[in-house]
Amino acid sequence: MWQNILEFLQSTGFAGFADSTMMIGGFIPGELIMLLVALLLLYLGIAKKFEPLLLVPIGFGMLLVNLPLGGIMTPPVGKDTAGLVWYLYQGVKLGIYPPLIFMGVGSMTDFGPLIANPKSLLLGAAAQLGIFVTFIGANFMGFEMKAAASIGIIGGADGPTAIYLTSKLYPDLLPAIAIAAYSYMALVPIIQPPIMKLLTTKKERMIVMDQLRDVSKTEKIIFPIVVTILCGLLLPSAVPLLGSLMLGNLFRETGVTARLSDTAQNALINILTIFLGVAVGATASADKFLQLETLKIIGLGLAAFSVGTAGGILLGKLMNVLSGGKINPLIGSAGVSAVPMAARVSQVVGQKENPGNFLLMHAMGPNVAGVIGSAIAAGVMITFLG
Amino acid sequence: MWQNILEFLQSTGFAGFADSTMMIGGFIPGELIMLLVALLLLYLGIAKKFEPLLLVPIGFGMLLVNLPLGGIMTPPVGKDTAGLVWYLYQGVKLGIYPPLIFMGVGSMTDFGPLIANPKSLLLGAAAQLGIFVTFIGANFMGFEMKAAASIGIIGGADGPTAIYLTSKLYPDLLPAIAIAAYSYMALVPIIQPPIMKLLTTKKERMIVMDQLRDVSKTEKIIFPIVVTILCGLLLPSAVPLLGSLMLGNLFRETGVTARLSDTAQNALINILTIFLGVAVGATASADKFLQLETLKIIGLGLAAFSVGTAGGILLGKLMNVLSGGKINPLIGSAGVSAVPMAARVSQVVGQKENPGNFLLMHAMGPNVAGVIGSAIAAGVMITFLG
Amino acid sequence: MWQNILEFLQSTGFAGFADSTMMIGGFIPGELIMLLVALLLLYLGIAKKFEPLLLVPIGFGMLLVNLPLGGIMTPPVGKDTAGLVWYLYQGVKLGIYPPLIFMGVGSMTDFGPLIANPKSLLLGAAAQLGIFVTFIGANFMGFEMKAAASIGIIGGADGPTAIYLTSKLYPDLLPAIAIAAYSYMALVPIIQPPIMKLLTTKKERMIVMDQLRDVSKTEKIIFPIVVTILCGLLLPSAVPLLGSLMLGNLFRETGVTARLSDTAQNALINILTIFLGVAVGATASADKFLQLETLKIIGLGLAAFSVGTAGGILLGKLMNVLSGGKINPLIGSAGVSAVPMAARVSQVVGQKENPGNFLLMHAMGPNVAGVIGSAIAAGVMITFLG
Amino acid sequence: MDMWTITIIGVSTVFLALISLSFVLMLFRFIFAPRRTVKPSAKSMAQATPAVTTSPDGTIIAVITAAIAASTGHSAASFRIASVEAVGGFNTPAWGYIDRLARAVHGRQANI
Amino acid sequence: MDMWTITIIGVSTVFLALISLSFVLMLFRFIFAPRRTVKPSAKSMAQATPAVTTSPDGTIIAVITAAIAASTGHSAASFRIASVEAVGGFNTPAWGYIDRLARAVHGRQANI
Amino acid sequence: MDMWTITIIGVSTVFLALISLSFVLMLFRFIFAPRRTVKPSAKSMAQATPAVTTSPDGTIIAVITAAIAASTGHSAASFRIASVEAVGGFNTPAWGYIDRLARAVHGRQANI
Ligand code: NA
Ligand code: NA
Ligand code: NA
Repeated sequence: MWQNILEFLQSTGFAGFADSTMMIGGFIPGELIMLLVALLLLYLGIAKKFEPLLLVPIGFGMLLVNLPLGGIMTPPVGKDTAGLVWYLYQGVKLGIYPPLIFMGVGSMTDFGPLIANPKSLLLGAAAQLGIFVTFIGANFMGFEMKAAASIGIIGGADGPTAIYLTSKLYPDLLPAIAIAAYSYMALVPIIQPPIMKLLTTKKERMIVMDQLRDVSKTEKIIFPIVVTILCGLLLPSAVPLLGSLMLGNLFRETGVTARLSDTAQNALINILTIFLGVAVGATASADKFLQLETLKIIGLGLAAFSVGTAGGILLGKLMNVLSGGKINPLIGSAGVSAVPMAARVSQVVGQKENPGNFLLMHAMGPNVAGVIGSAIAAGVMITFLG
Repeated sequence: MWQNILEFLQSTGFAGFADSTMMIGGFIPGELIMLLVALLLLYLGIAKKFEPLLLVPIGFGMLLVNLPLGGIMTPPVGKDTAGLVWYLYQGVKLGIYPPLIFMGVGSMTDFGPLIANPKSLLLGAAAQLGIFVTFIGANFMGFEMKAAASIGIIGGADGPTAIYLTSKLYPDLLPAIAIAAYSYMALVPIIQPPIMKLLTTKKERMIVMDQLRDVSKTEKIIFPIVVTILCGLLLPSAVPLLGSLMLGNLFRETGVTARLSDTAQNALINILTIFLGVAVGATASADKFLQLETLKIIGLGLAAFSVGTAGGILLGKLMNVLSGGKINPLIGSAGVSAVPMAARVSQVVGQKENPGNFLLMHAMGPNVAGVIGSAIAAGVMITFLG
Repeated sequence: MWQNILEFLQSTGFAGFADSTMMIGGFIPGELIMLLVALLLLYLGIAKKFEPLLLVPIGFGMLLVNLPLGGIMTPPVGKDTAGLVWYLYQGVKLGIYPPLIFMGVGSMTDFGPLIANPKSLLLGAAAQLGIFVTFIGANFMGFEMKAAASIGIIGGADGPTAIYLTSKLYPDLLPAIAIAAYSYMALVPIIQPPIMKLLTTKKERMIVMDQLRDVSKTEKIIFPIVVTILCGLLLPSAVPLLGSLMLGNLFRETGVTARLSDTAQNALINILTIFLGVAVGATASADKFLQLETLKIIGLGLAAFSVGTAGGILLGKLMNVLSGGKINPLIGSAGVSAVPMAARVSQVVGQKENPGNFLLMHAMGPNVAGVIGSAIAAGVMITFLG
Repeated sequence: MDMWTITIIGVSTVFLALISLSFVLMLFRFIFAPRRTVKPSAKSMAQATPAVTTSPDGTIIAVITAAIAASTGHSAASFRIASVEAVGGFNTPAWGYIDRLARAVHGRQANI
Repeated sequence: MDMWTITIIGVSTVFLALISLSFVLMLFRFIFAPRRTVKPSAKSMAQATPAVTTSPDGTIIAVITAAIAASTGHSAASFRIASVEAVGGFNTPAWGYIDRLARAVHGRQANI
Repeated sequence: MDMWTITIIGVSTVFLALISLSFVLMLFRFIFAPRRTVKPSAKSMAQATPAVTTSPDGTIIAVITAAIAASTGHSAASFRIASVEAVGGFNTPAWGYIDRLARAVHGRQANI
């Protein structure tokens, strides 16, 4: 019996630390460090309100997978069933969750401000510069090309797109990229303003833009269909993401599919967000996450956001000049996506110079355009590297 | 690099048109025609409000699958993952979605008017005549027997039943049959009234029926259990559809499972409706849909609805004679199902002759009986041909 | 043709009774008895309100599977698809539904009263005595060890835990154990009071306990994380259940994940409850359920509840003595779980002696501790026998 | 098997099943509801509404519906309050609901 | 393929796609909404709110929102009524909803 | 392994785990809530309700609950408003919600 008790003790997680595949400094099990990282993520999500809907499940998934011997991500072996989260992870691996989540995002998104101001689309394109500059940077820093593309997409500032691309190209980087993407999205109000102020003059920031025109219901219905056909023909590999986004938006706008829109943006997106978050977090085993690469990714992610912000602002300046001073360049930074945070930042920075200036609706155009833009960029990456 | 750009251009959907497997007239790619068909469906669903909860997803699925090279329905090959909608389609192929959708339908259905007037069941049976007459007609028009049965079931005027049977017997016809079924359901207010007026006299249409008796809660609870046992013993192959319908109805009626009823008729049915609609639409590839058969199916579907309507009306007339003039034959047409549209048509046609006549509740009996009737007819088809 | 009609009649369920694999007394098909058992369960669930959210689906699943030739649980053979419920059953078999249901339970559970009174945890531990005593008893009655462990867990008074453990160790007993567990949970107000009165003095039952301290939001957030780490390290095999429970609770308490908590405790738990209930019911084929073992299990389950109740009460008495008369032993019986029924019983029994005595909140501590306790007990069983 | 056989057996089965059911339902009338048949004068189409409004069960709904309808000028039939739910399900006690309700609005924890 | 090619084609594709879209949207303005451009004086940030409040469609929402806001002292923006839903979907008639609503509150069946 | 060993280790593990937890929770009291212990006179069973009603957080709920209860004659405990939700989630701004709310009721689009 004492033998049995000993064996039982060896099956505890405390004993599991001793068998860790990764001993840092020779005696600290990697899992222990990972538990601290998980706690940090939970802290950021809960106390700092960093995208809590994602970071809380991701942090908890990371915690679960790093409890030694818990087996929550064990694949099935023979007739043994797999760990719980392994099953949930299949929806990430097979590319199912991100497009369906995008459907919910679509049914929450109002493209009205974009339809009212088509020039917004250019700003949404320019802000994707961060993706490509970071892609090149990551190549130079030694990442192989698939990894570099996955890292670059952080600059798209769009969670489902980043997770979809990474799960297709380089799943090992999933947790680092997801965490970087969501953290920087939460940090947009801190990252963007200095860049915005640096690149614009006070006079530019004070520009008051014309009221947007009304957008009819018909336009809002036709828009998602047009986007799907146009972009789908141009870039077939963007169809799963863009098509789902636009289907959700169509449910929202028809006026006769309110039931579907409601479920897409509530029950369905919430269920999948839980599954996706926990599963992505649970890919963060110590040996994959505690690498120098992770730090590099966090650094490159910041660069991606900054370059994207600058790209949007600079094109905004150019468009302002060309339009004869009618475009406030501050709305350009909203093109990175991070809906609607980046648009709010444009509003806040603009209002600081000119309290009567209301840029929010004008910034929503580039903001939602950025979602389309980064999905297209992801499609290009999949076409070449997928 | 120019070589690369050329290759990239060849990966676009525009180039994909050139490789279409189906060139109509030698130069129009079938996919282009299908995009127009998809747009037509979306138009019917959105602008004309033809069963939008189904036709919008079906139309969009058809659109997605016909964007060349989009690969949304590609099956998995080796270690490559499948297209997004291929995964969603498995729930149709394995016969999972339709019964679960039926569960939601059951939790939305009140069988009270049927319980109050059991003779309704005969009308619900007679209106299934359209199924069998069309089955024979389709045989004569050269369809093989499994296809003919799938086409006949359009006359059941019940979407999940039609999709369930077709997915079991002849999946290639799924989109045509689903589209015909839902379109004619939406067109019931146009298809039925002329037939109803042709087959009835003004005097018959003016008959005012006796008030229905009250139905106790206990009867409503026992009813779904009795139907399941009785029909399940008579026709085991109808158990998945009828059992699910009745389980949903039981959740509705017990008074202690409101949570389950609520979810079955909201989150669950909506999620599955999206998945099913998109997946069914995505089976409509050009080479399968752009066939003469599709036109034949549309023609036969209309016949099925018409014959079913006539069957219900004629038995209604007979029952009126036998009952000594107490049954308005107009409620017979409601037996085709298409809940509650067909019952409303009975009400409207009856009220036109006699403004004080309220047939709605009387027509709800045959109407919900028709749902049971067509599920049984589907069960017979599966027993013989499945 | 008469030949065909005969063949059709042989495909009906009535004819199926004749081919039953189990003829009781040589002529009563087992399926017929099972239909009566299913009706009894539905009656208990609906009319007697015995845990209707579970017993109604379980009873209906049992009904469906015992309609002869219905094939609702047939596994896939070659290219033939499986029966509908067989697919739903995979979520039970693979251990997916119970933890996800537990997540919903976690998001419905307030651990505040437990945090305010940590000594509650001891009572929650003592009440698990029923599990182990029954485990030994079942061994003595001839059950093999895996079966005995599954039977013992009935004493945990926690449905998802019982179903999870049984599906891992001895799936053949699933329906009997699930039915026993949920029935006795519903019967807690009848089973517990006599034992409580027998083991306590009137003076003990009249003890008024000190008001619980306030619990801060921070404590409620940290609690689920601490439980996951501590218990997860001690007992890795409890991670799926405990981790999910605590994740749901974390969603509830953060204040920034209300969307996820809402979905976990509504749409998600309801969908999975339907699937799990029907699937568990459908494992109750006549040949597996109509065994002497089933009666033994029902008897042992009652013993498990009784011993658990006594365990909690007796430790309550001891703690009352040690604390100098400040703990009312009646709160000990709530440690069996059966949230919140058992806590209400403590309240009612206490109030009968002393109308001004409010034990409910004090009993909620042991009550929710019992959920943790039985999950840990299940983890031990899986570690040794899984 | 030929199509005629299938059709004959099919039509027969549909009628057989639904006629059997209708016999069972005729029994229902005698077993369950012999004294409950009432014949109010059916003047309006709203056969359902009076039952709801006058039965004690329907009062609360009627009041809420009427109140919102009155204050907005819309007909009561054009919308519904989907989420007034009975307390119940999974045995969660009332205090749990109140607690959750409070947090749902404020995103903060009411100490209990 | 080298990273420069990918980058050049990538940036081009993003711009090409979004510029094409913006041309289509410019067409929208002429096709769909030539006479609808109005320029109210934008005095407050609540560009969206007036439209909702003054359009006939928004009335009912505005009334409910305002009523609850007024009676509680909270700003209307800090909460929302998530579940006032239009009657519709799966063609269930109005009496079905009223019936369900009644049962949802009381767990009992209103006889209709 | 024999059943006695499993039982002994099982009971020990359950107690060990829950006792460890209870030690941690005792630390909680000192770390998190040293000055918060209050002892109101517990006169009624409604230990939870006062906290909700009097805390500033609970006000809005209490008002809504009481209002509906008062106007219908039902006790406040017998129903709940399930769907008054805090604005939040996926960062959708307030105007989005108002817009959606408007459309949810009317199935039409409020132009903003
Ligand atoms: Na973007
Ligand atoms: Na029918
Ligand atoms: Na327990």
